Amino acid sequence: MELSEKPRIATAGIVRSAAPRPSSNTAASNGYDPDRTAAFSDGIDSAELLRMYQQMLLIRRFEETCGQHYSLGNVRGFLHLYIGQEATGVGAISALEPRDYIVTHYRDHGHAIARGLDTNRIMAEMFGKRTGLSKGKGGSMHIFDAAKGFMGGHAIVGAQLPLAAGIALAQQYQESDAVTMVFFGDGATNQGTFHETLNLASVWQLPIIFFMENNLYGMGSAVGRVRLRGADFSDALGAYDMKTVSVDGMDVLAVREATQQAVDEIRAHGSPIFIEAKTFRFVGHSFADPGDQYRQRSEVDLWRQRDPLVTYPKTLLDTGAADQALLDGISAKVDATIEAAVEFATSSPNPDLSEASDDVYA
Amino acid sequence: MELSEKPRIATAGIVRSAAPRPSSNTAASNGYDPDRTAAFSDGIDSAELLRMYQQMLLIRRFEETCGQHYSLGNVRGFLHLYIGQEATGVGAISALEPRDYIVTHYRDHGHAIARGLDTNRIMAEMFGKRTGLSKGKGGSMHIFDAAKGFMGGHAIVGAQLPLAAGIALAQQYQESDAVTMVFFGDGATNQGTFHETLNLASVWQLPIIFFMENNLYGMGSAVGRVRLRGADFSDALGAYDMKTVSVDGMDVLAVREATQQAVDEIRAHGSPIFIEAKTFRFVGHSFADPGDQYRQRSEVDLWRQRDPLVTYPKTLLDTGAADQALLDGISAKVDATIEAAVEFATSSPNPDLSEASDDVYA
Amino acid sequence: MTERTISIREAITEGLAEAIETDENVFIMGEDIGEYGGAYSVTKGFLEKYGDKRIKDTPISEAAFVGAGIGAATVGLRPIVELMSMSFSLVAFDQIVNMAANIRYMSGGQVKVPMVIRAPTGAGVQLGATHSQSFETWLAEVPGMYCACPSNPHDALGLLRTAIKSDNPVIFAEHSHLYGSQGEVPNDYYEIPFGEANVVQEGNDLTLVSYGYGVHIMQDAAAQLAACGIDAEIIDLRSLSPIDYATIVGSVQKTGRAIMLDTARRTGGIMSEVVAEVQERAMDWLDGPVKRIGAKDVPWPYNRGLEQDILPDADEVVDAARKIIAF
Amino acid sequence: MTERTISIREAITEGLAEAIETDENVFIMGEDIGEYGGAYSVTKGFLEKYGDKRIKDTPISEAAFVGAGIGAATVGLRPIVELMSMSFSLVAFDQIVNMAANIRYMSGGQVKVPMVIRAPTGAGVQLGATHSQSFETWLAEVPGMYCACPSNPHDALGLLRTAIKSDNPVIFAEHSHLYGSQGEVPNDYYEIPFGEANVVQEGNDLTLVSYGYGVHIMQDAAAQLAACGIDAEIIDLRSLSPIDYATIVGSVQKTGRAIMLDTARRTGGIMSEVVAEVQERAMDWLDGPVKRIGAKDVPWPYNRGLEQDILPDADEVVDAARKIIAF
Ligand SMILES: Cc1ncc(C[n+]2csc(CCOP(=O)(O)OP(=O)(O)O)c2C)c(N)n1
Ligand SMILES: Cc1ncc(C[n+]2csc(CCOP(=O)(O)OP(=O)(O)O)c2C)c(N)n1
Ligand SMILES: [Mg+2]
Ligand SMILES: [Mg+2]
Repeated sequence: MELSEKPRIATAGIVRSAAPRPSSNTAASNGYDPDRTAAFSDGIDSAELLRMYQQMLLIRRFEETCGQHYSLGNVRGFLHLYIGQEATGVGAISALEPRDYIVTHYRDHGHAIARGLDTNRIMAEMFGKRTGLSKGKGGSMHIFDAAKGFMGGHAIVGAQLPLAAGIALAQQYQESDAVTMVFFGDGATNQGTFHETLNLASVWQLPIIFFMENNLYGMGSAVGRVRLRGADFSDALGAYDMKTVSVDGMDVLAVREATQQAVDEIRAHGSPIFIEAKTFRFVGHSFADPGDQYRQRSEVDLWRQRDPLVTYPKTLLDTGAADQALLDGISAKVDATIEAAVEFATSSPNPDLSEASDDVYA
Repeated sequence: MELSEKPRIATAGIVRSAAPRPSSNTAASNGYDPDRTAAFSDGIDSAELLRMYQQMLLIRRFEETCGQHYSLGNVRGFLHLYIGQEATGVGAISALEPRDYIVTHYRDHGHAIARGLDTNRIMAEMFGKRTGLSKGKGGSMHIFDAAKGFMGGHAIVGAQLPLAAGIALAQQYQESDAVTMVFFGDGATNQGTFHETLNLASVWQLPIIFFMENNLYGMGSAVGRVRLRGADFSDALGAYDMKTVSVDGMDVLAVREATQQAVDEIRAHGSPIFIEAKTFRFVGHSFADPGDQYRQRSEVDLWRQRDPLVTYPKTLLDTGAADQALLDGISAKVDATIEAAVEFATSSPNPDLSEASDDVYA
Repeated sequence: MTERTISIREAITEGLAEAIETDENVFIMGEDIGEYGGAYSVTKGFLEKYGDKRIKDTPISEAAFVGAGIGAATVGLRPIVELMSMSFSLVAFDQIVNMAANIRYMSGGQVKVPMVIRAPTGAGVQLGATHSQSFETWLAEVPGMYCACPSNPHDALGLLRTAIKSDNPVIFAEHSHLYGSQGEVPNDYYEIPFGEANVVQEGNDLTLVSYGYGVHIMQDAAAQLAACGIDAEIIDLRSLSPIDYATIVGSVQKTGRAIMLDTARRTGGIMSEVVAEVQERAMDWLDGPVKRIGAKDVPWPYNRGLEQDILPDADEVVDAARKIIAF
Repeated sequence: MTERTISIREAITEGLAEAIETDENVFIMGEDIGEYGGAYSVTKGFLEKYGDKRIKDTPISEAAFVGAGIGAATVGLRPIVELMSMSFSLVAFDQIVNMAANIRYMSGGQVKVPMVIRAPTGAGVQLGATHSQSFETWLAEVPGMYCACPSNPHDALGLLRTAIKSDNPVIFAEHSHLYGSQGEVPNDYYEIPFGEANVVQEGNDLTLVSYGYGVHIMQDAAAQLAACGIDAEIIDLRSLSPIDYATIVGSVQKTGRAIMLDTARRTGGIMSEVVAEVQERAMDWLDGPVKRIGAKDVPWPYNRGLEQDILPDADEVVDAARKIIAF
């Protein structure tokens, strides 16, 4: 019975996926290919299917908890939550190997958790504690774990792109087959560094995935107000001669597959690939922003109906990949993990004042 | 007889022109349309045809003279000559009206002369004299004549683009139908400001012509070494939804026509247009550069065969638009103008040391 | 004349609205200043009230829209450009430093650039290394531009009026701590010229010089010093370019002692300029070295304790005073 | 030990070649450093000799390739990035100031950035307002980076070796006047650490402090002063970050008088820092104010006479000396 069910997961997964968008330079460059797909997701054992669910749920709960502790004053500064975009980060990063690198922007907790960074130390960083990944010096916008190839967490829009290109350059230089994945938003595509870095990666044929999380808004700016083409322009990046893939960012399996294809291709041939995932943040830009002035409640509701934390578990149940008890177990595990993280962060010491002057020079 | 000849000029002009390159977003966006063309260049009276020749020759002689005076130490700093590109600047600017604006980069003498700036005052600026357009404070790279809508002369690659967008924004704001034309090179397209400004002009639908003088080299860098696509990418700027025109920059009539079409269209509808003219500098990047390390003599020779100061007068003669005596007369006039400019520059005073502190604040 | 009490935010909002309403060439552009209402709500409601010709939301392209402001200014408009943070000025630094400040000179005086660049500045709210910087201290050193840093609503409105009327580029640095800070503002129209420091409090024993948020620190310090019988004079520079050296030197000639405070990093703060200049002009009147105080010379940390420790405070000023006056 | 006479250009070329040959993680990137041979011919022949893996021509995208240098450095390479001019650092200022300098701190010390940014700097060759600037004086004020400014071939090679071996970002500012300047260089391997000023000439009457091209101006001035019987000590900072205050203060304690010179603009020059610091540390030993000299506070003009007038020279130093020592 399980066997007969599995394909349905894939189908279920993919049917909702990549309403295949046209791509600029390459024929078959969208994430959609029913046959490969069926085959592929046969390849995902249900343990992995469940792991992805657990990660998405962990991110969702982590973000909700950060929000609560922001209100309590334990988390400060700017706090950008990933709620709504979980399927994108989890699907994309699940296709990477430990030797690969990730560079991202300030909306970075989701990516950090998907990469498997220690939630205790992420939470401790949110609390500004010495036990945080950045010893409390970086905060929410600057999560780093170099040992896991997680190279930040960068708060200047677009500034992470050149950095990522440099890391990819180093892989090429050292003849490693490691891939560098850099995340950025739709708003970041308007920065000069976006253009300069895509051109550099293209002319140098760097092993990098430009992963655009197109959540349709840059802070309060609907993408249609800052780009004539509106939300759909990833198919118009011809100037860079870069393969471009468009995928449904609310579908973790579709994102995983599209990314896996890109990763395989880069390991084989090394050229950069641009992936765009359409997704949505259910909450405000940062914790300060109610997120309702510049967009209609109806639009948010429409996207909430595609909440991966509703649709994906439903698929798991429908297809028999999991039963409710299993999901409840995962949920309990996640709650325990979050509780432990908060406990760890709360009980951890603040950095010593003397440490302010450490880590300035190597 | 003259009448019957005229079309041939146009044809001659256009046949060599815009080997119609595909354009990204718009059907009929290359500079080529035989009917309009014939009609159009019937519209150019021979006086205008000769004026364009005179301007090209004036630029050529002006640049040669600057070179001589650089060797003599009268012209200093960086000197970037326009030799070889005369047809582009003259053709493009001949389509503008006095109310229009021009912004350009450091290779600016050609544009300044084509715009009709006083050669005496340009030369005086080259010599750093008080009578120079910028009172000797700007030099070769910073030629300005605000009264003629000539807004510089800018020496940071790509920095003139946002400035030009702002001037175009002001025209739109003031509901003027004036067009702003900004010149830049192939190398400048790799700067972030290129991307940011094209997007801004596109989303705000600014009345601006982005005029790319693609002379195939940015200093010593062949465009193919800094862009995967090589020389041809103006047809791949789809992300900006901007009409794109490609034209033969060695053909003054083709450039004039393509530009005229763009100007007419912008006055009517206001959207930005991108024009690329393929051209070539016969000399080094700046006077310091022999210009032979990074390119083959054969390539230079090939382009020299298309020297507009050889081909265009030949066309004028072949088609009877001018006879040798007429051309000799023009040549003599040009020589006299240059001589007068050098005399004016030489005899002009240097700025007073006290003037160093003027013009810092308004 | 009658006054009213408003916040610095309200004063700036009022100054901007006044300019939009009285000069058709004034327009405002920046990221999320329209539909979103501005990151610090300074332009809340402007888009609805004045329309999108006067209130322009921009893409996240600081170099392009700052440069566009310069271009528009050279042909007769009077742009007011908002940066979401002074820290983001770095991505537009070439346009500000090389273009806005130089274009008049390079053109031999043919063009002018009547543009204001407004931005919240300063550390202290745990934004970390890239979002807490005070680049107005560098920009104030560039010839061809002015720089104003109000410490209270009265100055904010008066300096902003001067900034918008100036035919030169003006960096207008608004310390993010002070948006809510209240103060009295005259109902009648007034302007505050650049280059005229404000003697916040007269005193004979010691001269305390700062600007922006630093003035509030100096006021706390002066109160503590008064309790110890030290009579401090407080000078608020109000503009970092030009700097009113006459007032500072005059005060130092009276007191013989000075402490100068940046809330920016000590190294690279504007007070290095002021101290160097004042010791040169007033050495003969100085009873001891001019003390310079600023934030510690490290990047800005996120942790609150570390950030507070790095920031200068009134106690540091008082300790410095102790070192130069035995009490 | 045996020496040879070479130019600063040769010293830098040698230091770069040595690094390429001895450390496989070192590579050089920048605009036209390869096929073109470098705007100032420092890397002439490198592409042919070392290949395009080690010698990378870049597009005109300073922000991107400086940022790429930072990224490569965080994962083990040792990039040497050439900017064609220090003036062009502005288009990459965010990458340099916000990324290169902060990333180690923001990551709690997890990453380091062993990168050198080399660039010709300084005015005096009539390049005008946008091409004549000396932004190393700002960059030297940023914590997390070092800044070196050699004045002679010996220091150029010794400081460059230290820069390339440093695990921190280093701004290496090469004054364009000095590329041809000759001097003796030891044949044996040596390094010159940052933060150790060089006492070029000992003297008892007056301390002259500068760096880079300014040291040559100070030497001319010292010669003139010697003719008037004034015995000047000349200090070459060699690195603007860190600054060797011990040597400066020690000298001032001996001489009681100091003149400090930037060839950059006086306002915004590094000497404002040095003067402010030295008066605070050594006021008791000073017989008079520390004199600060720099270029006039205006944009750089093209005209030779104006530019020369704006630039400081030995006569200005001698005049300043006259004001603080009657002779
Ligand atoms: C250079 C710069 N400009 C502005 C900002 C302020 N800012 C932070 S996030 C943001 C919006 C970015 O939108 P997007 O790239 O779509 O990413 P998202 O937040 O939607 O994930 C802005 C304007 C910044 N951090 N850096
Ligand atoms: C930001 C910046 N980087 C580098 C330079 C040095 N530079 C001046 S012109 C030039 C080449 C520009 O080539 P292109 O845009 O093709 O124009 P062309 O000189 O061919 O007309 C370079 C690298 C500069 N002036 N500004
Ligand atoms: Mg977004
Ligand atoms: Mg070119």
